[in-house]
Amino acid sequence: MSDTEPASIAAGNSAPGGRGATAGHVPRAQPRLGDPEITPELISEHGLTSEEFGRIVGALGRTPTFTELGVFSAMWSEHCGYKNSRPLLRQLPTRAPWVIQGPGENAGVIDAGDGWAIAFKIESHNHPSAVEPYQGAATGVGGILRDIFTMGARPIATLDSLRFGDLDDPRARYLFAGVVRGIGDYGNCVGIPNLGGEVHFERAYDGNPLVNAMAIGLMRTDRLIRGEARGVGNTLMAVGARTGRDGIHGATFASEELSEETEAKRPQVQVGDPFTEKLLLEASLELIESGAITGIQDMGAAGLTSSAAEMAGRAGNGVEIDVARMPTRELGMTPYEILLSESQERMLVVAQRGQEDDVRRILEKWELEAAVVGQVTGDGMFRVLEADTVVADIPAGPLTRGCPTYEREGIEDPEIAGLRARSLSEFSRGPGGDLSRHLLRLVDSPNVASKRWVVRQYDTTVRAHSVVRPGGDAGVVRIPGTLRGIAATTDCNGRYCYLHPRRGAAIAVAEAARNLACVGAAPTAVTNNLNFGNPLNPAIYYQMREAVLGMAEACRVFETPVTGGNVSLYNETEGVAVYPTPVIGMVGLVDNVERVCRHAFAQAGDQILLLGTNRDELGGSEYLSVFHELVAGEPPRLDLMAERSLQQAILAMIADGLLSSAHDCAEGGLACALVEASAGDGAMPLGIEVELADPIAPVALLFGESQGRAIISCGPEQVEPVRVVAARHGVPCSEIGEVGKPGGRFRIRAGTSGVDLPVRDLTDAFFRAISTRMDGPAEVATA
Amino acid sequence: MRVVVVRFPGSNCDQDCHRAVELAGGRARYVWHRDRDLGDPDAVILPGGFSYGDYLRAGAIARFSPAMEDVVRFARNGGPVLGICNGFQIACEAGLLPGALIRNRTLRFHSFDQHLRVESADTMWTSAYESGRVLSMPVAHGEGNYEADPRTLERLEGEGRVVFRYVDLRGQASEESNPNGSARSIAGIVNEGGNVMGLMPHPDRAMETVLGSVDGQGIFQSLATHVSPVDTR
Amino acid sequence: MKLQPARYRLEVRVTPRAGLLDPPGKAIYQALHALGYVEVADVRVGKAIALEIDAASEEAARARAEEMCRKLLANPVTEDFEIVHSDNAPAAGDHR
Amino acid sequence: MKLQPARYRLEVRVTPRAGLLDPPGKAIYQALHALGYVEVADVRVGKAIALEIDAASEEAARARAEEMCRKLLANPVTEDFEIVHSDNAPAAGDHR
Ligand SMILES: Nc1ncnc2c1ncn2[C@@H]1O[C@H](COP(=O)(O)OP(=O)(O)O)[C@@H](O)[C@H]1O
Ligand SMILES: [Mg+2]
Repeated sequence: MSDTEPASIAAGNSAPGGRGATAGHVPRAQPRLGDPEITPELISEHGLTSEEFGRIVGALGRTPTFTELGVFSAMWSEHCGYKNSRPLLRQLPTRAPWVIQGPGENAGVIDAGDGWAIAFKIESHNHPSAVEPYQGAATGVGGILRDIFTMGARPIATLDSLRFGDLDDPRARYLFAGVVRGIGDYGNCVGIPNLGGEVHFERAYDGNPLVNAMAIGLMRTDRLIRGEARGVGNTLMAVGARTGRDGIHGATFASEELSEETEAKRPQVQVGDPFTEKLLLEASLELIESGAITGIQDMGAAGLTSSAAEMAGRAGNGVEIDVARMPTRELGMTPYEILLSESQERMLVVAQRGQEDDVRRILEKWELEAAVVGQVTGDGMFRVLEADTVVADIPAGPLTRGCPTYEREGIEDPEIAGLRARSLSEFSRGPGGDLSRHLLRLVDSPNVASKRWVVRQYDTTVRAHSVVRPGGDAGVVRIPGTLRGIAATTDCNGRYCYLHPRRGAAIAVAEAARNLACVGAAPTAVTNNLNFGNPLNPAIYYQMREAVLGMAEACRVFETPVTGGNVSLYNETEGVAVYPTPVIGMVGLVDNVERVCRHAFAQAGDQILLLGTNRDELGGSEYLSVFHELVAGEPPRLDLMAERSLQQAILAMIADGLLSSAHDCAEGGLACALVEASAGDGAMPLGIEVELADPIAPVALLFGESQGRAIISCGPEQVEPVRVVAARHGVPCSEIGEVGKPGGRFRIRAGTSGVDLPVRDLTDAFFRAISTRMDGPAEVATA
Repeated sequence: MRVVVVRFPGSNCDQDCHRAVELAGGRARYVWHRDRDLGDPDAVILPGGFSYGDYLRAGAIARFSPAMEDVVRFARNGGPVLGICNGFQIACEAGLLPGALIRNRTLRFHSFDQHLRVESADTMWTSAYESGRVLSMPVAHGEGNYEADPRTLERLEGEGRVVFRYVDLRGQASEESNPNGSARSIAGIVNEGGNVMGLMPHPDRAMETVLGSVDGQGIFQSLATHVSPVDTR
Repeated sequence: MKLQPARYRLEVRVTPRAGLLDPPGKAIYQALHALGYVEVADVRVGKAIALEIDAASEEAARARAEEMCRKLLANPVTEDFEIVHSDNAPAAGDHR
Repeated sequence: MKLQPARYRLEVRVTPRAGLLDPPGKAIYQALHALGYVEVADVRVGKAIALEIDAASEEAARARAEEMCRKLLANPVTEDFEIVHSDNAPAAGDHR
């Protein structure tokens, strides 16, 4: 039998116990020998409620086979089915004239002008990383890269947003070291530069780290391809790596809380092979270019099942797959295993009928395999055969769209409301002690400190287009052959979101947009990763709902539509949830990469100005956490219109070439932002002489985290023009000081107290904080 | 100057090298490792990346690629061959250069801007620099720790074949300024004939001001001068 | 009487768990085939760790090595380990 | 008469040459000491490569494996190799 021949249809198999057919179709799926019996226990082990099971029986018109149960379980898991989040996600703005592809595809796509389009998306790998940090993180990067190149875009940058427990805890260090190494090894080998990200350390993430990876790709607009199974009679081909027993039920696994039992699920660990990924990347782009295929999708979470079902669902077609034709790595794999395997570096493509050999030829050039595994059908069924026995026969519509969604009740946890209401005046009153010592201690906090230890493990310059590398406010990568650039950042302060989810999420959007503005990029669109606990808990559902509403409102104001994202729920350990962490990944466009602005002070004699207003706000600050081990108070207020004006003012100043530097004020407040601007990349820290006149207690003035502020610097002759631009945008602008000499003194006067230190003392602490903590045994644990 | 950039499965700096050649006024062309036909180039570049994943040893498998036979022949006939990063590793594995590159001292992948000192401006790869000049360019590797037996090291030093050394901002070589543990802070060497050079740092990523450094230009300019002394463009 | 500790040489083998993908093994397998060694049916790549340990007895040395494997040398999620060999080694002084 | 080939399992060990740097070995040594295993006097880390080879005899399999080591598996500049073990393996079919 020729390999291009569609799998033979198992005719003549009558339906077992055929109890009324759906849509005139005769169900024929048969249980396999050795399949376990469908019991209530088995159903609940598959993460399905009895009500959901009832729906399945309704959709099939009969009891599912074991294989079918596995398929439904994966497709109706939170990860694939968005049961608890879909209604909320509808609140997000998704449209704008520049959005080419909104949510629902492998990645969002926006127009970048001149025939260029940008595909980008963020994805979580929290649970796999908790179990095996290195492989969990590595395969997370692999998955998000595939989401990009299956759109027809060449990946040009990655970002990573990470959360771990306290770095003083050896387990947190082990996870941190493994995750960073995993992200690095994978992206470095594929050859995609890292452009930025974030790392936060907080007890709330003990045992349940968050690993969110974002990727950005670039393509010509006309190369866009979708994950659709179009054209009845076209051929389904599996390309790339072979299928093994890796990660079976990863999608359901990702939708469960972590517990002692999770340890026992270890065989699910997926191992990444970045070399194969690199070949698959090149082969996929060549396939798309060749026109031999009409659709392509990663076999990611829930593997072949979700890729085949989703492709069928999007095109309104059916698919028929013969699992006996899937190239496997191990002998004796059952249909259940083949359908649910999450082996990495695999793709499902829809080849134009008759062009299967072209597909094969391209894959062969890249030393990869391609196998015909089925075809697109017109009957709307997701049908799976094992040689000539039908093992699953499910209407694709209910499978992909029939997953019940739940709008749950959300009630704020009164304890958190109490924390928010707590007065903080006792902490900000008075001179605040030795502010120099305080600042030294604060820049030594891993949350504030330089993330150089991380970034140095990532190739940030491969492809030779990285204009602004990680370490500043946002990364910038050039569009090859042009002067234009793409800027990107990820942001989220989990503490703010914990104390006030709606405002916290809005702040995440505002901070991301501000970060982009500071490099000179116009904020354009958003991808997001909703990391929350168990949504069945009303207090968690409340956080989700509020966060989504806050994100939606801010995205509307900044005109940054949400083009995609990911939901990761059940991030809990022993019943304790992580902080609500709606990570924002935002991209922006730069007109001329030669004019980008950086966060570091550039030269002695430049004037330092503050845009925005200092307020007496310590709520949710790093200062409170470090000095009082307290996460409490109102997070900083947010005035979205003022934010927008601030960002537009900064963009105008950069466009006019007025600025030497621009830097956002975030964790650690004004004082820490000044240290960061002084430190630069560490090669030549510059001193400063700053005087603050605000009538605010020094501690709050230096370490409060008021929003809507940026520190800019410029030559003395630019001060006036800068003031004019600020005034035009209605943005408060105050001259606060001057940049000093390399290695000079770092002075901030605030009323009668202040900071006065050699700048190198601060920058040494800033750069060494993480490496000092990491140079222990944990690091070689997985050498 | 007409330069062939060999692409191996897993090469990821092929485009960077291509662009670097063109920025230096040359013409670059890719040769897929299986196609082997180098044509008649003025020089060959083995680019960076992770050929075959570098799972066994960096460069170990790529060395057997069909194109490498032709590259070795080309080099033995005096043809200029430049191995950058993974290309350096491949050149060592293929015996075009002595020694080997093992895991970085820290066992970590390193990526940052590194200072280098030009140890010898007397090669066809470095004639555009002055000896002793301190350059800055990105390094990005996990296995860049250059090792060779003591006799080989002595020979390399004695014959002026250590071309680049890792140094600090002021040009001093020390333990601290040695990013990966390389013997004698060696960053780049040439073969006996001087026509094969391997280096771990990335001149291909240091060709444009907007990317932070133009210190890599000298290598490509030197090559251009060497291959067409009259028309240096 | 105090036992005189002796030096033992142990050889630990750490291998990827059965069923898990082994990218190095796969790459080597393919390279060997490309070189004409088509008789190679499988390749798995692990680590060979040679330890020199001062201990009161060979059993004691093995017991400690096992502990080290569990704690540091092998990743229990992805790797199996085995102490494949141990013997008395001439105490030649520390090498570090 | 044609000899019926059988499948042999061989264990190859590739180790860093004595006297040469062994960064993983050094790091593990330090980590073990940091964890309190101060009785560890030396650590060397190499590769354990398990091969399954179809050959007419065990000697033939060994001879081929040795060739593979010389050609590909070990770098003569920095590494030594040794075939530490070989035995008959049930031919279970190719795994790739
Ligand atoms: N995990 C990471 N990966 C890459 N870059 C990172 C990572 N964490 C932090 N960075 C970089 O370090 C810099 C500072 O990060 P952060 O403190 O979050 O800045 P900001 O407060 O301006 O968002 C940014 O350039 C960021 O991209
Ligand atoms: Mg941030």
